[in-house]
Amino acid sequence: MTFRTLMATTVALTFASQALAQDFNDPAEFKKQREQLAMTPQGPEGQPWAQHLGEGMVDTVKYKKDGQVTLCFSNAGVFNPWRVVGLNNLNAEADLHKDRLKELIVVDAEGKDDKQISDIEALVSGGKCDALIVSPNTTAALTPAVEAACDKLPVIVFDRGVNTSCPVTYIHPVGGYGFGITSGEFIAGKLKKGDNVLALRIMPGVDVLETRYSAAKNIFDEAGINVIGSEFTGSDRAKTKSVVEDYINRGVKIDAVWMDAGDTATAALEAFEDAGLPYPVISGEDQQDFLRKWQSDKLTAIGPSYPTYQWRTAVIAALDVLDGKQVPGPEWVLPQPAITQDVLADYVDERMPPLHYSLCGCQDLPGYPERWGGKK
Amino acid sequence: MTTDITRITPRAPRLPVSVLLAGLSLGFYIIIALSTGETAQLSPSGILGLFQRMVALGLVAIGQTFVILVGSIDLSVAALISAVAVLASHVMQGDPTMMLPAIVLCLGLCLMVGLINGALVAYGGINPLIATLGTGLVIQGVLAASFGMLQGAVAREFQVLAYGGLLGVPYSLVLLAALSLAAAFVLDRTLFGARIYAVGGNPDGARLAGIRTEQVILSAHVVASLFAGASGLYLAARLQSGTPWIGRDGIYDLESIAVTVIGGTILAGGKGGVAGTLAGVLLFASLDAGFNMLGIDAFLKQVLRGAIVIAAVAVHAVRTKGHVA
Amino acid sequence: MTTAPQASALPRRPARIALNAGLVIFVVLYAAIAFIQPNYLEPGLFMNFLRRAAPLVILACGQLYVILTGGFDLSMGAVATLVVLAASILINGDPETTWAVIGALYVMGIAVGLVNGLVVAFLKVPSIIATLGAMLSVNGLALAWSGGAARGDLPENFRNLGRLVLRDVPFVGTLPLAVIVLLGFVAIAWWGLNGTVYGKRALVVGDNPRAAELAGTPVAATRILAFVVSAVSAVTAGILLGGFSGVSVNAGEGLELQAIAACVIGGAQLLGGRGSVWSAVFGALSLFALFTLLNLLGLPQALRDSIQGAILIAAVGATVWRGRRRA
Amino acid sequence: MTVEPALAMTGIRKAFPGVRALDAVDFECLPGEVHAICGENGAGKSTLMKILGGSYRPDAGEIRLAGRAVHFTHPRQAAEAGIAIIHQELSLLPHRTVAENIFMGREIAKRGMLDKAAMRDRAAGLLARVGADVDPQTLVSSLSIAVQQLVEIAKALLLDARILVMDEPTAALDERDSRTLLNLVRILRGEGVSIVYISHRMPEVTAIADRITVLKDGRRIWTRRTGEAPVGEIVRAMVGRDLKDFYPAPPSSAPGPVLLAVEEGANAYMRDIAFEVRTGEIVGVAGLEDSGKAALAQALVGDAPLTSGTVFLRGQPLALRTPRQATAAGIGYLPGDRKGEGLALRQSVRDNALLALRAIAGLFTRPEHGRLAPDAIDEKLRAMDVRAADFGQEIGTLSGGNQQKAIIARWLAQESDVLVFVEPTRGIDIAAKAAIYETMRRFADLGRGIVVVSSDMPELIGIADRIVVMHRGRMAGTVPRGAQEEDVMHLALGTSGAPEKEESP
Repeated sequence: MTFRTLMATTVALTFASQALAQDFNDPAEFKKQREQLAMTPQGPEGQPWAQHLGEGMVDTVKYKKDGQVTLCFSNAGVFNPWRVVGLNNLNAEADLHKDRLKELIVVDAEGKDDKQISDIEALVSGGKCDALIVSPNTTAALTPAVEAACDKLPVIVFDRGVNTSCPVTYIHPVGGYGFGITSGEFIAGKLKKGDNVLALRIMPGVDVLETRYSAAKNIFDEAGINVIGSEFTGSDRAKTKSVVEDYINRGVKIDAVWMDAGDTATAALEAFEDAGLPYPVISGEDQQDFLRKWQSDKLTAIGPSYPTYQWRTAVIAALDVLDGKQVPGPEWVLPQPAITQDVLADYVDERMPPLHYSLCGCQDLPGYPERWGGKK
Repeated sequence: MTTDITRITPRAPRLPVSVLLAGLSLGFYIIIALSTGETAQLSPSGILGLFQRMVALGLVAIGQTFVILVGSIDLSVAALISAVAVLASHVMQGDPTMMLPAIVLCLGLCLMVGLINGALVAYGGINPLIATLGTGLVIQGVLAASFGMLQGAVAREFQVLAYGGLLGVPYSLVLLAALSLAAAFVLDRTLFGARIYAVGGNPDGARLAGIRTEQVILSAHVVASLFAGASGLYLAARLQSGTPWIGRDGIYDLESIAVTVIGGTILAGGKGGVAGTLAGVLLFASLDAGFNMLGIDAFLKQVLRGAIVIAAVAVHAVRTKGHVA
Repeated sequence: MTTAPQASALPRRPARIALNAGLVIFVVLYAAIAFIQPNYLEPGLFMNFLRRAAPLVILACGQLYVILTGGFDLSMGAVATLVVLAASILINGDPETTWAVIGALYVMGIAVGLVNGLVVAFLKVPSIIATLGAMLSVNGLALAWSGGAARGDLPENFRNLGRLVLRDVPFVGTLPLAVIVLLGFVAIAWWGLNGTVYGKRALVVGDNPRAAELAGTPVAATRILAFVVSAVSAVTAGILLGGFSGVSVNAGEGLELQAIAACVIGGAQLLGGRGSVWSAVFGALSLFALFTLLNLLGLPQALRDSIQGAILIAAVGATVWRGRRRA
Repeated sequence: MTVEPALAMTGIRKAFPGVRALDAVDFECLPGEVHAICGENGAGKSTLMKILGGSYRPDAGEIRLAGRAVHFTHPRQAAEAGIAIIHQELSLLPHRTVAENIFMGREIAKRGMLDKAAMRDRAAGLLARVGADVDPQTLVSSLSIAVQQLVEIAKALLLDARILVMDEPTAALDERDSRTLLNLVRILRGEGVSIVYISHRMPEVTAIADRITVLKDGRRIWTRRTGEAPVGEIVRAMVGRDLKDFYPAPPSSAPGPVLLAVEEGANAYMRDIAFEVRTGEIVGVAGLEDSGKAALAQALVGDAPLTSGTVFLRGQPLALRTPRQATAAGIGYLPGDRKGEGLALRQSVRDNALLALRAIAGLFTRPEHGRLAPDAIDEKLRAMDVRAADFGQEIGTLSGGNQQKAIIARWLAQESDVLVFVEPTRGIDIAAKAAIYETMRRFADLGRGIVVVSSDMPELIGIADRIVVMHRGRMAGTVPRGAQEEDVMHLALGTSGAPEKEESP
């Protein structure tokens, strides 16, 4: 019975499937992001959240509004540490503008597209908002709601995009391919042809993560490096460690570990420690725990980033729009630096909690470091 | 399990759970809106927005009500919702002419899942929690594994279901209302409804009365799956394209059970109805909207919601005589 | 059944059958693992297997207490998450405080268990709903407290509980500390059910609470204690999980359903009245062996869910089928 | 025989694994006849009726209805063929209305749509016919057991059944309600309905039946006209031997000191209760269904405690708020609903017998030691003559009599001084009945006190040293051993001439 269930479901699901898979391996986009990584950003020196890559600017005079304003923010949720740091950034940035800001209304969709659509509708119909910031839970799902909101007020979208050009601007760092290029090239540079790399990923089917992997995979393939496995960890440390242990137990030599997100990087490294093996070359992210371990255990590592400072940019952009200033657009591409051995020491901060994202651009914001859970 | 032979039960006329619960929910919403100055949320569009929050959960919960009434339960609805949403967007690929085939195919899938669930429970004698947890896992797994090949988006025309409306009333609400009324009608006025209450209330008695209890349980599972399918289709229309996680992220399995029980349907079966369930859904929608207006932090919200679920069930469960496990 | 004396001639030993079911499935699955990768037969890897299975086995033992009394505990995963987050925040890298904090964690767990038990026993809320509410609340509490991400660090002595491996131990070679904790917990869980009258009371309460009550059994206390044991197991599992891999906000996600599935695979009956510690232990080991096997087979991650679901149905289906054949 | 039998079952065989339940049984019932089936539990009565009702399929044999052979595979087909079975255990839906219950499974519907008004009307008619004065819209959960039984019969009448099987229909009814029911049976017989009547209550059987068939061990012993079958003959055929001393002899000595006493007891169901049990005494409690007799038992065991008044045990005031306190104080309870309230069916015989001891023992008491040891409890079970292949087997597989004896062993092990029996022999066959009466007497003679609450009047008169009669929540009077049924009934019905001041409790 159950076997039949499985078969039948599979058949039903693949029935009529003309295999028109969504393409996470877009050479044009890959190329574009590779170029963007190499660009020199424009804008104030040392403030990457206010910088942008490329030329385009959009005029916003029609949105100009005097006096105190209310910003509304529809958040997809705070279901991972990245978003926790980001939300703190956003709130702290808002605190910088107390004179201009009457209120910042934040509603949380708890990771549910359906709820976020309702949330946006309620914010728009509530009539309090002068501008709307949206961090969409998924791209396609939020498109109609954002389109409807665009008719009523200026909308700024960041992190994930929407399939419409109606928002004033869409703020995002270089992107997933960029992340994969940075980490992939680093590992490819450290390994020889024929060496093994283990890919640890959070979950399948998520656009921003799939592109990271496809970029890295392209580079590994080009360099003749074996990807011995691509495993999903669900961001779970225990699972990450177990998966790595399983690979170690199989007796295959793992020369490098590539990760599409660094929140469980230290767990992966622990598996090597517990097995009494030397650390592999590893790509993580800009989390404190990883950076500290990198520093103390002298890893061969890189920390590409998907910087959380974009949450600051969203507020800056919204206020600029209400001031009628020009803002980068229709896409505001932020620089996407990576942490390398050379700059590692600048980013390690013992006061901060383990999963604090170092590229938060928040050191100068009010409430640092306590607001981000750090010790004074 | 009460058998005190001499029980004399004085029955004071009480308001039905559904009316009470719906009143409380709306009261909560209105008070919050007034006290936070969000009076715009009390405008017709604000209220419609509140009701719109009910649609997805409401549709699943109606189906869940059927299975709980018959003494079973369905934990596979969340996975099925995802499957339907993914399948609908994949088959349509934005092409309006594929709308009908997609809907038919999706409902066909639901029919099949419902039949399997029902067969495992009614004929296989497998505890429904385990059976449907199992089928849910199977669906979830197949879905996640094959999602790479199942991308797509629904047709623009199909999204009218979620975004269009008639005289300002969204079609989705019309759909929810119509299906609710239909479900209530079925339960209250049809042979099938009477059989559901009979099988849920006393399976042995129902069997001896000549009811083919297995068929009734099976049918209830099919109904639940079809309603989950309706919810999946609605979500596909609203979200444009389905992902394998929308059901799980929406916690539609546990939430649909929670609202059904909050609405006064007893887990043992045989007592309850759609009105109560919808009132439970309204409670959840009001909490969502109210907490937003209050600006309560997402985590605290979760704490409160948990407490409210317990309290809402305790209010009518505490009068239960005998034991509950 | 009309003719009792003859029918009763068939010997019936459900407890032993339950034991065998779980054990047999485990042995078969582990044999399959060893076939694919023979070094799993080495003591070291077997110990490592046990170490990693330890949290699930412990959770299953706790869950079993509740299942025996006829209920469910859906809150245990959330409690485990709370424990990991609370430990990191409270200890905050100071090894001096570890033991005091572990004490505090157990107090927290017991409090959650008490609330679950009281809500079920006195407010008469079905446990599936009561513990669902508790799951939401406890999870929310844990996240609200930590701010949604891991904070603080776990010191070495705390981590060791889940991580330390004693080397050069006679007979087994290596012995992870977690396995000692596991054996200790299973021993206590076994003692609770077989060394005290509690186990039999729990079975009767799960079978027929009314009859139990009329014979003088403290039904409410029996129920509440089951939820407390379940919560204590969640705390223990949480400590091991935190020790094994460190702090994360999703440490306990989904473990409640795995624990229930484990008990069921091992032969415990949902809604009470049947089952033993061995159902939980071998059920959990079987489930974990299954996960390991699927990993080794290198199946797509997602399909592993499917196979787990199918096995769950098959295991229960087999029990039902066996029961029907006997009847 | 000139009349074509409405029902003829010939050569019915049915075997279960290891058991031959029915062995070539013949049975027939004429139109307008009440044909009683007597037999001990396990004799095959229920199996025969389940075959008739379509729940079981026979291995061999033939069923003819009015001469036409039928084969049922589902209860539905039997129902459609005009066979209605009123089961011992009520099969009603507590949360549904009377009308909905009557029409369960046979709703009046057009193209799937219910015709509620029609069902209400017909339900009202049927209820009137069975003499039940209830609104069809009432919820069943608010009805008394007796009225629920009438609803069951109305359900059967709905089908216009030609064959009506009544399995222990009066088991849950008191004397008055039983009489009403028997009258109803006579009326139905007059209408030409064939009635198969199963009962353990001999007086009832001889009063109502036209013919009697006795089954034993799956075989038919004989079928006779009622006039040719004196009770003694029936019992001998059922049991296979003479049961002369059905009730034990009265005690030789007078009862001892007061063991348990209630003064001015009252709660929601009764008031002004002054009740005592002495050592060596069996006190019967009689009364109609809602007289408060069951409430008295529940109060004595702390299940539905008194809200005012005092309970004394051996002269000492006793807190009696929960069953646990009662158990600890040495008061044991044998509920009337054995399966629902007495037994944990999936646990072993031994576990069920150990229930009270384990319940009261300290939590950390080691099981299987001392009084909790298997040997110790096996001894008690053997002393009670509980018949089981293995005391480790599930108690659900035992007969009612053995189950009841195991429960008695439970209290014997707990060394209870007072045993409160409710309907001690409901659904228990004659031989086991005698054994249970015997045990009760022996317990009393050992210095214990016994309270027996029962609706079975001959039973009370046969076993009790004294019968307390309840009426409308009060004690209407006490009758000594040797009283007549009529005396008890007068008190129970409130027609004894005793002044009654208040209209309702």
